[in-house]
Amino acid sequence: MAPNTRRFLFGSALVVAAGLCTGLVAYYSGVLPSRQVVRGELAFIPADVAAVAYADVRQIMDSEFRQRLRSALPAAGSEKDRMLEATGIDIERDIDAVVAGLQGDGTPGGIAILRGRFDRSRIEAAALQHGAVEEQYGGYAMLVGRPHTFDDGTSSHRLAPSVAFLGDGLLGLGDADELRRAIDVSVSGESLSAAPDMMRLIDDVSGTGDAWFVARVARMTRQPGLPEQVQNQLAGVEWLAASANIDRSVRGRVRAEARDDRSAEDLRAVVNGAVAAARLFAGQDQRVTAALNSLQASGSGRQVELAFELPPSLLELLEARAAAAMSPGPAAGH
Amino acid sequence: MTPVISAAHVSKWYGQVIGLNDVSVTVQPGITGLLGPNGAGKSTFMKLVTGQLQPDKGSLRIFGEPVWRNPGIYHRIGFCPEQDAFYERMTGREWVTALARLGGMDERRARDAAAEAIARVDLEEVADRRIGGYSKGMRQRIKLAQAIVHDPELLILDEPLSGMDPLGRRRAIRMIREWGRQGRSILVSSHILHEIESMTANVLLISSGRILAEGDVHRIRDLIDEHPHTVYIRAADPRGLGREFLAHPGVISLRFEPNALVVETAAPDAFYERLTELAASGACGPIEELTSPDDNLQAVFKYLVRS
Amino acid sequence: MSLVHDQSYRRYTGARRPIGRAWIVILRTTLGALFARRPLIGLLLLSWVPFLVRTVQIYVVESYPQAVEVLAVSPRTFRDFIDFQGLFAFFVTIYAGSGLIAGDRRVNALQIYLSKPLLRTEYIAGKLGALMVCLALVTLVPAVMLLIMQVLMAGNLALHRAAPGLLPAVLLASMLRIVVPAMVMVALSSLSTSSRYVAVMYAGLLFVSEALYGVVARATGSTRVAWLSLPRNLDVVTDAIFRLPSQHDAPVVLSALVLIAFVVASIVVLERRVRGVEVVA
Amino acid sequence: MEQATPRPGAGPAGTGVLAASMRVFDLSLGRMLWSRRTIFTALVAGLPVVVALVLRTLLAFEVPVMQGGVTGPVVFGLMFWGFVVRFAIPVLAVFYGTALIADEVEDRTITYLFTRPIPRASVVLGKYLAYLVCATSVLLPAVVLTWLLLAPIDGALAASFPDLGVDLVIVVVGFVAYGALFAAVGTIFDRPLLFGLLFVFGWENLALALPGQLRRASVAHYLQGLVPHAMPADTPLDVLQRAMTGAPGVLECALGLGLVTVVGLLIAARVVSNREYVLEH
Repeated sequence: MAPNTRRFLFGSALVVAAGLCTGLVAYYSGVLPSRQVVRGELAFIPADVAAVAYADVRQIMDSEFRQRLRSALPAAGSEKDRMLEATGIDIERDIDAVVAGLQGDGTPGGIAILRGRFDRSRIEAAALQHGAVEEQYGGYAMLVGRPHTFDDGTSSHRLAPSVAFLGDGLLGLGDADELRRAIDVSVSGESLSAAPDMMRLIDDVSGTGDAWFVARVARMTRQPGLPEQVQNQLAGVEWLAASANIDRSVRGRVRAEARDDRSAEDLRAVVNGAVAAARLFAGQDQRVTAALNSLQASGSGRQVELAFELPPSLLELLEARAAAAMSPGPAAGH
Repeated sequence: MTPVISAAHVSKWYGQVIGLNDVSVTVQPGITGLLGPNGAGKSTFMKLVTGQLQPDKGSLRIFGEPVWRNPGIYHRIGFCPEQDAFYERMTGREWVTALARLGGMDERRARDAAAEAIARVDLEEVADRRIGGYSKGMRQRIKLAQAIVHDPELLILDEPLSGMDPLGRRRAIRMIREWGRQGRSILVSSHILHEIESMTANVLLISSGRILAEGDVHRIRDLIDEHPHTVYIRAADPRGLGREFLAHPGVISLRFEPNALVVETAAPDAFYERLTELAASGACGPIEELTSPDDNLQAVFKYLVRS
Repeated sequence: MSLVHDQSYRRYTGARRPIGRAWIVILRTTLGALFARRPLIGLLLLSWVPFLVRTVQIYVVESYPQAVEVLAVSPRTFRDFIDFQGLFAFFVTIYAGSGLIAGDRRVNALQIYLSKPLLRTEYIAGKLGALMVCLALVTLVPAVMLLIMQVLMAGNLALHRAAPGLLPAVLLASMLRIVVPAMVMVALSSLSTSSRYVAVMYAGLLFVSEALYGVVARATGSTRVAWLSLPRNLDVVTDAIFRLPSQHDAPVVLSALVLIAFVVASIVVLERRVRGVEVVA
Repeated sequence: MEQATPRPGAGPAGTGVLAASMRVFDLSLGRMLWSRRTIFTALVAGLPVVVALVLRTLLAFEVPVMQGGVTGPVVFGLMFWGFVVRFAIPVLAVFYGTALIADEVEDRTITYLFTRPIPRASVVLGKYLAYLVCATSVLLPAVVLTWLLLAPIDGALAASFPDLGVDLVIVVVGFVAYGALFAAVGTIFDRPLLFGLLFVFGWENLALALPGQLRRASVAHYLQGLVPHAMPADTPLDVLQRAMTGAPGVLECALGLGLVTVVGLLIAARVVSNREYVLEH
């Protein structure tokens, strides 16, 4: 090989390698820390939950999308102020991330693990004021609220909303029994980390967005309130994972894993049909069209994927519609 | 002894045009000249012998083996094609080395073999220059170098002297004869009897796709002497050359063309000898090109066909 | 009369074609060489399939007035027809045009041509004319034939009365789609000795500009950048010729200027590349 | 496929198809890389980089060129679809692939390769490998540079990095499959470029647009199935087409592309092994 040929190939390989190295560094420096942090929170989520969800609250709150959403929906601000007043927690500043575990099989239980900066004394004061009692469990301090009965129409459940201080910057929220179980599994090791099937999906989605969600669909569909049609539709689906990246726009990916190839094929057909229909009937508005154009169904084997993007321009549309709905002027009828 | 080349009833058509017509011939070891006018079927025969074409009829064997789709045979054959085509951007050395590598040699051996082949054709000085910058003679010689680089048993040379200057011709002829003396078999084609004659006495005469005669050249020589021999010389000083040849015995006519001289001679041997002397002395400036239109040879063929 | 004929050279004493008319010779020989290629004939025949389809459409509309709802024949029908023929025009341009000058350059025939009493503008005109004839057989001729079919089948001139500019628009739009690609292709053909290279350059010019437009239009969310693409410029100007609302926001003047720039650039390239001995009368 | 048979007194062994291919590769790579063709390749590959640079420059001067919602990774995705998958890969493959043997025949240098003790199949294979290295070594850096320039615009390198990995694989796989196909086309047809362009811009577009299984007879179907970015949809037809066809699975894509490659190379090798090349004088 002539020297200039060798030099050219070397230069070409160098550019590709430099690009890949830059990407790798960005990828691991951007993804790895949050994954490790999530692992800490996951230690408190029992292995048998039906679904687990995560949100990088800090990232989402800082995003341009969120800023615009806030200006579009100013009503959301009052709820935030109430919380700040009662517990001293400013959702936008004090919470970094949330991990939630949900029991889906008709039990309305579930816990949320919050990571952030919390004023323990203010939280305690607020809880005690609402009748909570202090308790030590497994070496952690808990504030157990007054139990009340919750009726979902088919059966009634007794729940005691509680708070647990789970260590440096970690706060657990949920029913007292669930929180106690969370502390138990963190000690016994029967947490999500011991559920490889779920962790496989969590590992897949955790690096891809600011918020994600992984569910065992069979468990979720056992919810008593779920319409039969939806249950049938989801019967072939075993796993569901979703992730979203929220920045200027919301880019997301929903992934379903069917029981078998046949179910996956059916699901793909339904998704493709829905996407096509949505596009055909979307009308002329370019903002809606842009969002619908970003919908892309794909996947092979047992997997079905739907990628989407909600551009900020869609928010403009929502803003405009909300404004039109709120102001019953002469144009309202159009 | 196994003949080097044996063709039995070989025919080749290009669509409706016949290239070679029922040729049966055997070529024995040594130097053999393939002599015929342009379009006689020399190149077709060469391409069949080198396995580039497949006979439509008949069989063709080299060293007793078929040659079509038998790449292994090329270890034993070196081919110098007629066309003036090269990888122009490569240097002579790179090109010959690369072709030696294709012959299965490792990098070092290929480089050594290329250097040796280049030395044998006297091209060491320009070996590291791009082929695109070579003169016509150099290009012919580097083609010869690639043909001998793997030390083949049979050399097939298609018009190896065309476009060479007189000195180059003399050198190339000497080289070919030397290779023949070394025991290689050589099949060399030309449309100039004089060239072939200076290399070998053993010729195959080909015309219109048929072998007309094979064997000793002297008989053919007698025939051609009855016909004038035309030589076209492109030179820096054609008028000077004209003056030199005006009184030369055997010269029948002289004609000037732009930058060229066309000589008709009845004594080609003496003429070429004198021309080589002139070129070597540089008395009439450099001679750029020497060609011999084959009209005279054609006349011999006509005679042979008639007889 | 002597039995032995005079074998010496005799000068041509017949009439000579005046200087300036030799392009017809180039045109005729080039066309002869082109039409000897069967794939080109096949391509030309294939390009008439849309004409047949449109003829059926016109027939259906004229025979069954209720079909007007879905198959109405309007100026847009002709505009769309010309647009669709662009696909065939592309392949014809590539097949017939890429070797026009490149082939002559490859075998050094250009110098031989230009050493004859032939102006280089004549040489170019002959080559250009040959390609334009091929392109006309794909665009102009079927479009005009379609107009004639419409009049014949309708038995009246109602469409032309309603849209008086239709005939000139069809002629003008077809000519636009003949002249611009032909000029560009002939100019490209003069740049190389390899017709394959020329064909790829032409395809590259079209598709690269189109892809560039696609990306920029999506990034900016506007079709104002249609001037970036050679085919889109033709669309914009064709829409203007037919006085139809354009699918692109690009200003017509800008698109027309870009097309003119392509033609001017082609002329400059040809002026620089087609050189030889010029015979002045 | 024929194999070099060692002869008594023959040269050294090691001239099997693969070893011989590597030698042909070695000989052809530099020749291919430093040819005029690479200028065209560099122009095609350089265009997305230039567009990305222009975009970055305009954004640096706060010129509002991007419509709302369009981020750098989205534009990169568009570029990858518009330039690379739909244009650069097939066109460069047509350009190089059809010329693998045709160039040597046109230059009349094929004789030197066909009179060496190597199977003719290895000439095709070696030149095919040289094309792969040549084309990827020009296009891959261009894709990486475009990504480096575009991805950080309102996006994150980290988030789009996995997609870049897939993109680079697609470039290589695309060259492998299309190159093999056009190598076969180049050995079968006398005017392979036209057939190549017809296949890419005619047949593939048609096959992808039609319902049913026809799309499986295109390379684009399998290649585009691997692209991780959202495909830009221009018309309702695109949308319908995608709804009807869906994306093939990775396994199907791999099998399809693998089959095209193997069959293409086998045909090319077989044709070259059996064909007589009569060189023009």
